[in-house]
Amino acid sequence: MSFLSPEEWTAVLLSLKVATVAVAASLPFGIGVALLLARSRLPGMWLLNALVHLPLILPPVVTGYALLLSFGRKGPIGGFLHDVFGLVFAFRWTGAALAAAVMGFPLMVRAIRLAIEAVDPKLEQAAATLGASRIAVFATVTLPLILPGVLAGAILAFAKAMGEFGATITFVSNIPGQTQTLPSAIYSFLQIPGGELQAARLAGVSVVVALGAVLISEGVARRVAKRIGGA
Amino acid sequence: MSFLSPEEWTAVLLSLKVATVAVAASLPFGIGVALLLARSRLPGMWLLNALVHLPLILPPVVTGYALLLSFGRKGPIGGFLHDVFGLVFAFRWTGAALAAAVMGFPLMVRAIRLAIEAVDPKLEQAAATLGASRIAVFATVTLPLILPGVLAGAILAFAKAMGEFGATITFVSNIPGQTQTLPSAIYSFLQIPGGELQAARLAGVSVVVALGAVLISEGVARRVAKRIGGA
Amino acid sequence: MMLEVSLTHDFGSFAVDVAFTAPAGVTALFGASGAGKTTVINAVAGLFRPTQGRVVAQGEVLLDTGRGVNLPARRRRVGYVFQEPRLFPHLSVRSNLLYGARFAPKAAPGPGFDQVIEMLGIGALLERRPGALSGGEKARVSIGRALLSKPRLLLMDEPLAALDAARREEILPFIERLRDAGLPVLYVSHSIGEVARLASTVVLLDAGRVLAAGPAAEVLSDPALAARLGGAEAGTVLAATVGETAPDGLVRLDTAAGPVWVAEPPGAPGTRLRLRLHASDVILARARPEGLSALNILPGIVERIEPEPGGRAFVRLRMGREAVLARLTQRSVTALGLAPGVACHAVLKTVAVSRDDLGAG
Amino acid sequence: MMLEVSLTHDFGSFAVDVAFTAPAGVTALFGASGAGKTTVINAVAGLFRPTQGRVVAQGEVLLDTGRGVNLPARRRRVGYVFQEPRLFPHLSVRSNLLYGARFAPKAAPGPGFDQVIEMLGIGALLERRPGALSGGEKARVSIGRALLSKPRLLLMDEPLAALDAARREEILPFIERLRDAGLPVLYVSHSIGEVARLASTVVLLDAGRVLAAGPAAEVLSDPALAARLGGAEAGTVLAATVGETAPDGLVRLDTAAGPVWVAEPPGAPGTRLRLRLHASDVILARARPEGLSALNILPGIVERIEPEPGGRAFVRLRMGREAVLARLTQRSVTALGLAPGVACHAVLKTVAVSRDDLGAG
Amino acid sequence: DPVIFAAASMKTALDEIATEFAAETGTKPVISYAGSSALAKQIDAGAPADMFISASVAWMDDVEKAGMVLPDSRKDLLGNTLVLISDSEAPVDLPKLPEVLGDHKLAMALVDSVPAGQYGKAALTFMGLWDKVEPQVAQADNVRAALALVATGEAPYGIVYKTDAAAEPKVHVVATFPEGSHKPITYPAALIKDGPAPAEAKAFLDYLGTPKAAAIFEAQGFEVK
Ligand SMILES: Nc1ncnc2c1ncn2[C@@H]1O[C@H](COP(=O)(O)OP(=O)(O)OP(=O)(O)O)[C@@H](O)[C@H]1O
Ligand SMILES: Nc1ncnc2c1ncn2[C@@H]1O[C@H](COP(=O)(O)OP(=O)(O)OP(=O)(O)O)[C@@H](O)[C@H]1O
Ligand SMILES: [Mg+2]
Ligand SMILES: [Mg+2]
Repeated sequence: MSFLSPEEWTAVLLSLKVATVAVAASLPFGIGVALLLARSRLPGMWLLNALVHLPLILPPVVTGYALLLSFGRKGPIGGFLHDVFGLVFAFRWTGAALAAAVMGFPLMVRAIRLAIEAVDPKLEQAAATLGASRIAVFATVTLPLILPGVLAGAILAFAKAMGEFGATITFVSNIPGQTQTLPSAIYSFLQIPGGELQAARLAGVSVVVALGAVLISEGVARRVAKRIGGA
Repeated sequence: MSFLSPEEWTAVLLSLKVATVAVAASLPFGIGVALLLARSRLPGMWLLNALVHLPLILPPVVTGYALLLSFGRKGPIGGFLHDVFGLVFAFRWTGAALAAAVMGFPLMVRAIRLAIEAVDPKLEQAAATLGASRIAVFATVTLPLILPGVLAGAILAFAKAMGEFGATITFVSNIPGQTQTLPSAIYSFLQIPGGELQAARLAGVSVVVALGAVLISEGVARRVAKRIGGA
Repeated sequence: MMLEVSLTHDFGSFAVDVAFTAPAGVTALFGASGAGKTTVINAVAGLFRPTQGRVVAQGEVLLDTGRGVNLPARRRRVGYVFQEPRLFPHLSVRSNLLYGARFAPKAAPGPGFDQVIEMLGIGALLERRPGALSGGEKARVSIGRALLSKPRLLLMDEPLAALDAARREEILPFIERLRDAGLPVLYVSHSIGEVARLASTVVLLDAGRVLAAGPAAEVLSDPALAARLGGAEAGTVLAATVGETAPDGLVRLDTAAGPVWVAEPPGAPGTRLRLRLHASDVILARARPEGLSALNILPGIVERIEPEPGGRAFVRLRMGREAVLARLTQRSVTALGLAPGVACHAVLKTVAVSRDDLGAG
Repeated sequence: MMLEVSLTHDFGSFAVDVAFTAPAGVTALFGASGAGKTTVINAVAGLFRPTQGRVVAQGEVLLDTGRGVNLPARRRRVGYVFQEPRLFPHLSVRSNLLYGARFAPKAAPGPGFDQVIEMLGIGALLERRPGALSGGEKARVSIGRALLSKPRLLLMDEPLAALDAARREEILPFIERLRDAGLPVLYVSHSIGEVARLASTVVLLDAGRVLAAGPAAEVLSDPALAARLGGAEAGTVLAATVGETAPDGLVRLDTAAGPVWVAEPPGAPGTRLRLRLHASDVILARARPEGLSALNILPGIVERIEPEPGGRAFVRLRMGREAVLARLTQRSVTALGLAPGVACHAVLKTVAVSRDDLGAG
Repeated sequence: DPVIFAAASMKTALDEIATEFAAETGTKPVISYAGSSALAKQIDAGAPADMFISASVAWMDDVEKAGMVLPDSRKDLLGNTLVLISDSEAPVDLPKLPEVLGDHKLAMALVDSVPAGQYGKAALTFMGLWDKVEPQVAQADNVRAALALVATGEAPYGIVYKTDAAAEPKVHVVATFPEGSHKPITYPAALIKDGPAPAEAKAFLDYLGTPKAAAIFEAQGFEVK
């Protein structure tokens, strides 16, 4: 694609990678947290709920800065993860994925939670009388039934990840080939005189790529929903 | 509250106003668009779907810039609205609300749509056999049944509106008392060396206010859901 | 014709091809599970659009795929009691019941709220949500909801299946009264008793096709169909008029076949009734038997003998205008020397006529 | 005791206070709509935790609120046929049916897949989703799903309510066989016929309380309860052994009350059966009647006469070890001069004994 | 390859210089453009950067105070000029700005936190105009956004850097703020400790001082110091 410079091409691929990894890695947590929020009667749930909403409520820059302070090389969590697991987020694409995952998490959790709350507990009871353990009930009844919600959550988070910029650039900077995602690249162009056209061009690419992914997943979700609906 | 300067206090109130108006004004559209996306078989629906996702996929600055170009005083829509209805968005809190509404729209629509897709069409059929028109079916059956989803969507959009910054400042800039919302104020502090503490203080305020609102609406939503569930 | 239904549709794994017409009164759809009863009712209600079909109710064309007519469900004004209750979960029982009334024309006739909740015994449930009701309670509320929508046509898909006999006994006369007030009813049931009692017309469905359709008395007393209806359930329906009440409380019903004494209070003298005689309840004797507890002994002439597998036979006894079906063993047929033209007596216990067997005429 | 249930709970608008024990076999829960049957079953299944309660099945304590025992539903291994089908909408019929099998111990006994789908007639539906099934088809799949989970206890809440007589006739013997193989069954039904045929124990519920509980023969032939069970349905259950088959196909059943000829093929000679005689089907005569199509004439002595409203009476006839209940008009009681100690004959038509009245012993 | 953290407004010039540098030396600097504040915080948090070019003296001071700057490597690289822009061409006499403005908006970057805004506020204060125009100031989060407000006609006037104004055909420089009215606009650059490629970074910093680089900077409107 000569329409894009090699550097931009890299940014496109990186964005896709970051968004995909962010969604894939956060999905299990998203489902787990949604389950807890929808079902658990433990007293601390409101706190978890609050925590999940934070990235939505705070300006992205703040979230990015908080990530930098905690997951940075010198941060408490970042230092620990680095020393113990050799995991480094700071200024790596993994960090961009982390930022994207965090920013998309409230959206993902909310969609999944909504779906969980809509599941008819009578079906889960039926599964229990048939001998299914809690885990089996979840895997064979709840999960398939909330699949449209899980997909919706994943789509939202993916779209968000493709557009995330504030937290990412604050956390992992804007290093071409490393952490420069499409939105960061767009931002760069918007910061220079006469960069608007370039920015618009990249925005167009972003729209095509991200929307393509979103619309395709929509199609999948629709088919899944239909399959469950019967016929 | 002497903890906050009068100017900051204004920003807090403004943020609440902007977020509330943004959610309230966009909710009918959100429900309408969600209905179309969930139910309509018209060929152009994928385009509407794409459009709704745009603010999520594009960096907020781009969205803000797009709003400026279209809803600005000289923009095609902005000019029309101004000439015909006397509606002005530029540099007004209404513009901040518009930006917040646009940014929260994908989240709102998705939650509502998910809820609509979960409604049992058999209940709507039953209402139809009892003589209810389409509108009556919607008002008396569909809407009450999707209320948890509508509330979830509203909560998401509200939280997003409380945190929205990129599109808002690009579109209506930062005029204390008019368009300076909490996130703008927080951002300002982060731009000066040593401003972190002040930023953290305001972020704390934002978290308390926004989370308070979110958790209260959650409680309401839970009660609604319970009421529908029976007992 | 009050109701004219024809439809063809192919579900892939199942094809429907049904056509029947029915006069005023209750039309019963009878057939095994999966025969297509609900499919037909859905087409009448406007919830299912068959590939080809035509539905005319009381002269109004509700559906005519050929002419592109398809009245939406909301305009058909049918009161549909669904096979599963389908109550609105977010509304109280009261709001569920009143749901249809506000959409009905104010002047439309229909039973009153108090009357309906009284008859259904749901007065104590009005403020509850459907989620807190038992299965039978849901079914009753669902019946009430349909009745209170002031329908022009009542569609009932096994409305009493979840109810006990006593409750059924309270609802059936109500449906009879609605029928007698001129409300056409399309009624699905697996109970021949209910069908015999309510239906003027019976449509027998089998695997998506009409096996038999016609006046209830004819279809139900057809010896050839008896086995399919469940031999044990076969029987005849006699037109009867309530006569005198004896001092001991028994009531005489006058039929063309002779008087029948029953113990159930069937209404004021002169009331016209439908009396169902189970073929299995009828005993035959050549000579008029004496000293039996059975009070009803009707003379007749053997008209036709239809052998049945299992050493049994259906014997049709002609009694003037009417005919009575008896189900006996072949051994008795031989022992009594029964053959067409032979005179004999049908013996019937008074108590064998239960409330269930007396329908308003 | 196979099953021991006691529970008290207050729903606010409704209170349950139930206690009963039942031996092996089928225990029928009988009662009007809203009596609390489903509530009791849910407590046994572990889906409802009463304020106070104790459930012991086959010696295992499933619930004991006093001792804080509450085995979760998944460990109770009950096969629960819910009142509404509750099929998994996202799974094919086949997967629904096989759902429970994978969680059951491999060695556990239970009917085979082919046998069950054959018996339920759902072979053609296996690849469909529940959404594309008729009401009765769903009900059948739901029965199959419970049976195939290899339960130690079967809970059936009106399992046959949505089915036609023919299909019911195919399923009942299957449940009888399971019962006879030692599977305890808690069975809710509004049909006395089903209850009389299947149940060894009947628990009669009314408004959340136990009205009567005990052996089926006793509860069902109790003249005092007859009205509550629906007078038309009252009757006696006799223990019978299959005897010779006559050349005309009729089969003699030997009972302590005397031989009863029936037309239904009840099994090989020597098979032990339960024979239900409807009180309304029994005719009494002082002298042994001759020339009647009714083949069964059993001598007995009037034991007790219980008047019933509507000019009727229940007469209990003692016949050796057994007793037979007859329902007559008071007029006949007077005309025949019936009184305790009077000898008379019970006349019963062979065809009055339908397949429905013969249960495996 | 050396990693350069540079203020976003320098992208055009710096990209060009980096390309030249790569052609000459074979080393391609990797440049991360973001706001000076974000970059400074990242460096403080241990970012793997070799060099920092800040649009603000304050943020370079911050990094230096944090001990991240390689001693003696800091130098003032560039300067810029503050101008008043408008969507019309008519020149404006700065002291008359409040009257010219009327009740219209004056677009600026955030006056308390973003350098261009701070310089602008200082200049207006120096000229005794701030109090009069303050209610009319619409603050954008950066200079480019302020420029966009003027370019789209939302605000008739704005205060931006000369470098920004030069590239936008829809706006015209209608006045230039006098040199003494605000602190000199300076873009300091410095090498950062513990970077991945210190030698190459040093070479690039030196290269930025060459006439070739200076020509590119000047073509963008910067003043080379
Ligand atoms: N959550 C609840 N709150 C209040 N009342 C309840 C609740 N659940 C059940 N009930 C009431 O308890 C009573 C018994 O209910 P249950 O479902 O056990 O009846 P049932 O005997 O199974 O009746 P049916 O034959 O109609 O299914 C009913 O009157 C019902 O309304
Ligand atoms: N969407 C569908 N796809 C395939 N088959 C269907 C579909 N809907 C219904 N059927 C089949 O059509 C047949 C008739 O269904 P219908 O619901 O009319 O039966 P019914 O007579 O009401 O039976 P029941 O007494 O069990 O309720 C059934 O065999 C059913 O499986
Ligand atoms: Mg049906
Ligand atoms: Mg029940």
